[in-house]
Amino acid sequence: MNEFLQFAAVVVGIFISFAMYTTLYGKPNPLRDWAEFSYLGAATGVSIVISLTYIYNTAILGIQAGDWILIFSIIFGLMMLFRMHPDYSHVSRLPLAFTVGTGLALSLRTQIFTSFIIQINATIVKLWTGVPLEFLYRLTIAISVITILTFFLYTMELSGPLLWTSKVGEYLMYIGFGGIFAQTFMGRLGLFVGYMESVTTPSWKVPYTLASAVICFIAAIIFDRTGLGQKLSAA
Amino acid sequence: MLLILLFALTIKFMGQAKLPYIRRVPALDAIEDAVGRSTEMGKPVVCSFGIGGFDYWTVAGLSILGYVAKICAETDTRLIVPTGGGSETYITREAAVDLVRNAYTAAGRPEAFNEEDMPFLSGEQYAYTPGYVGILVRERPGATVMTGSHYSEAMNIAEMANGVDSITITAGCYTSNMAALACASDYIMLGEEQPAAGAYLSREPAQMASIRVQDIYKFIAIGTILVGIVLVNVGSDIINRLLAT
Amino acid sequence: MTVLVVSFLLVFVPYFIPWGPLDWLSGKLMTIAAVTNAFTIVIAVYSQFRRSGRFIREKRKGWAYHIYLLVLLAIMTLSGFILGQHAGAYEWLLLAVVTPLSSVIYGILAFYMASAGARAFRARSPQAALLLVAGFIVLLYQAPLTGAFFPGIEGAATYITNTFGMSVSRMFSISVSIGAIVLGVRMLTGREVAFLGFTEGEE
Amino acid sequence: MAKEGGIYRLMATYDKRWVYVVLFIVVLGPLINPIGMPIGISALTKNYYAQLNTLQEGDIVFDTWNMEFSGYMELKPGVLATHKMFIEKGVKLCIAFGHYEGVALPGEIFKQLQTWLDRYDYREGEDYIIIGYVFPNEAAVAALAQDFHANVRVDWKGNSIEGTFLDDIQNAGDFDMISDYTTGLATTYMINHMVLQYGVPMVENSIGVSVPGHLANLDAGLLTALLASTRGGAELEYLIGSPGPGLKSMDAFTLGHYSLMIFIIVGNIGHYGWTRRTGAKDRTGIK
Repeated sequence: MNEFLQFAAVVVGIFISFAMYTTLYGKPNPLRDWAEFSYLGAATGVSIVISLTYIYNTAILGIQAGDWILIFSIIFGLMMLFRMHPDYSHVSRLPLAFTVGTGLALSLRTQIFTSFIIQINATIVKLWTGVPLEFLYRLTIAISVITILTFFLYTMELSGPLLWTSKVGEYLMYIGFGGIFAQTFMGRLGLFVGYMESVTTPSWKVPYTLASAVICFIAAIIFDRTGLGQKLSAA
Repeated sequence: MLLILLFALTIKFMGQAKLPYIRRVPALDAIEDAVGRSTEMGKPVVCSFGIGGFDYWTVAGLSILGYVAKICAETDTRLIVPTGGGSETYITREAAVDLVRNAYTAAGRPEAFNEEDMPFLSGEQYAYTPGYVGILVRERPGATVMTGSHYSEAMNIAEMANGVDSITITAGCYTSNMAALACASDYIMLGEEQPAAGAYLSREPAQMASIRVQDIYKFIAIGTILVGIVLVNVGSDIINRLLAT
Repeated sequence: MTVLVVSFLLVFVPYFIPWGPLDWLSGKLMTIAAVTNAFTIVIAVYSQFRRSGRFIREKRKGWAYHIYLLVLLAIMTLSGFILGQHAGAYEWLLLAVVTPLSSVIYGILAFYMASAGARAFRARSPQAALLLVAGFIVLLYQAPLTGAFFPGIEGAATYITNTFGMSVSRMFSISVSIGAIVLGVRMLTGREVAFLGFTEGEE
Repeated sequence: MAKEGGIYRLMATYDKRWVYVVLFIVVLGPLINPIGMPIGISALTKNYYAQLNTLQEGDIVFDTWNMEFSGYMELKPGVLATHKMFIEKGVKLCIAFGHYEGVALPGEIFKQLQTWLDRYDYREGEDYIIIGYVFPNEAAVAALAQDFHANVRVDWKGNSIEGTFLDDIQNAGDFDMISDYTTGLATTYMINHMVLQYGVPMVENSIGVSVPGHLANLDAGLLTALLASTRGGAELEYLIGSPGPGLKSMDAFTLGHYSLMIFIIVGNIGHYGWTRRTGAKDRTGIK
């Protein structure tokens, strides 16, 4: 790809990004919809190409390499397509059942170990290891997990000790949420900062970035004030 | 071994599926009020059931969608159901369409059902998200009920819904999401609350039974942890070894 | 239905009974399933086309956007196949449209989190107060500058995240897996088949 | 602000779009002209650094880029710093994508690493092989873990992978380490089908959102190390003594956090000054 095209890609990318940021203004406007539809079109195109390439690399090449059994994958896949026609949609049930079955098996056969047993197992630890801080940690975890679990019991009236533990659980859960919210915010901020970092380095991008930001911001306001946004937006 | 045991137990419990008592989740009342509000204001209701395949959350989300559809059909409120967002959603979509259509038929107004209001916003999560947000911005719904397995797009939707002053009722399906959604939305169904609500609404034996079974397992889990901790601290790691097998 | 159960067992059992041929078979089945899934994209695209088509035919508001959409889609696909994925319009659009926008849509969450937090972190009830305090400490710790001045904050913050925070996520992963197991059994015992489109209910 | 309630009311009920404006400014500002505030190093990152140091020359690492381009924006510092360590140690990398946008990544990443590639003469095909987008769904991950070569025949450009260091790989168990950079795509599947089944040590490079979940995994021993978000990346850059995008964006990071905290404080003042007195209702799920 030659210099100019790359440059163009960068600039368009920056502009379309800020067009998308005008979503934050919370009013319909064509810039945003343009960005939305561009993404919809392009992204769908990508996933078509990717899926078919995957089919080719895995199945077709596989069959050529003598993995005859893979022929089924093609057959099932084609049967899948019958969904599109209401009268023949029943044809797709076989592959559907097949994929659901395998998927189920895959998730179940490990689900139990990763999430359920291992997590429980990790909670069962020697509380007192001689290190006070360690003790604090482990004790808190044990208590929290148990109490919070009781908060999520549904088929019985919460009363007596259960009521008490579930209340405690609820409070502990909110402490947890506080922490988790903060971590999540860090993550999201990280994404945003990271992206902004990439549109401000190398420094020649800066003017384009600032320009697009200003243009889109003003445009959003104008579209809103003049009511043009409502008129020109999609749907 | 342990696994087989689990399965046997589950099936057994499922067998004796006498309708158990299920706690009513507060957010449910909120849903009714919210839909009622948007009916008065003559605004549409947006209700989505997630972008997952037929996982745990989606099934619950669909039950809730069915409930919302029922109210909307009865009160003649426009219901918009954005679908898509994942490679598996085209199956769930079919189910959802049937669900909503049935709801309208049951309410005796099949003509009011309009599949146009269940747009398929591509199988791409990040194409689905702006599509969804676009709907919120353009239609300015009076209520937004976001259930099922929504992932990182959930915050976009919740916060934007709040921005267009629609009552926002969400259900988180993983931890970090929930913490954020709890802040963003007017009412939230925290994790397990969602399936419970789904079961409560659908009154479907299978679902209610499974909530029951899950509670039993939670008790088992709690018990195991308690016993385990006690044992470990008197110096026997029998439980750990048992679980490790 | 039977297919479902059989394919389930074929993949599920080998995990516990390591026996050559069975392993091989389950491996192959997985690959087949993976490929079969890849086909579903066609259906997704088809329904997209149908929707846009309707818009354009009936000249509905914003139909022009849909034409644009389809054109873009066509360019993308053709170029992707003819010129390959590392050249031409495909690569250009990937760089100019897809990658930036996916970053934006993801990164825009920072704003939503901020406004939501600013709105929600108000000490209006015991729960909210706890949320506020915990959140504030962790935020304080996460600002890299703070760490340089009061290293002490790390203790408090990690205590919150590594105990309460972790218990919450652990609790959820426990209960979710329970849910998944139960749902799985429910499907296998044929209580969810209605959802899978076996509506006529033969099998 | 002549309105009844005055400043307090404003503090309680300001238009949230102001938050957005401020956030834009505090982030773009320092990026365009950096301030260079100091940072502290967390225990997590120290552990991550130690884990990577256990690798020997010639070890084969399964290097899974489970991120969209968006995720890369956040993980960038960690990704670059980690790969600098790999290249320096002469570790062999088998690179896989967890998302179709992956095809855009190598160009970007290796452009950033160019100087290091040249310095250690690190070549595609000999030292690292990119097998492309191989994780469309869980089934694919499981299949690949079970029988590598049945599922991967060519690299991302279509060249056969016969006769490379990948010949030593039969199943996931033959990797010396999995180094994952995740926005949460195939990671869970990998933990299920590679770590649990074959016991490969796995170091994780996670976006902040998934950090809580992965902390639980770390604690449960499913992961051996965790690098958290841009912050972690910056700290790693600091540890390997090669400043990069991470350290640069730390100012924006600090200010971003502080600005949110200020908004929270303002909100609370407003809450006591106005909302509580008038019994007006804040719109949030936390009652």
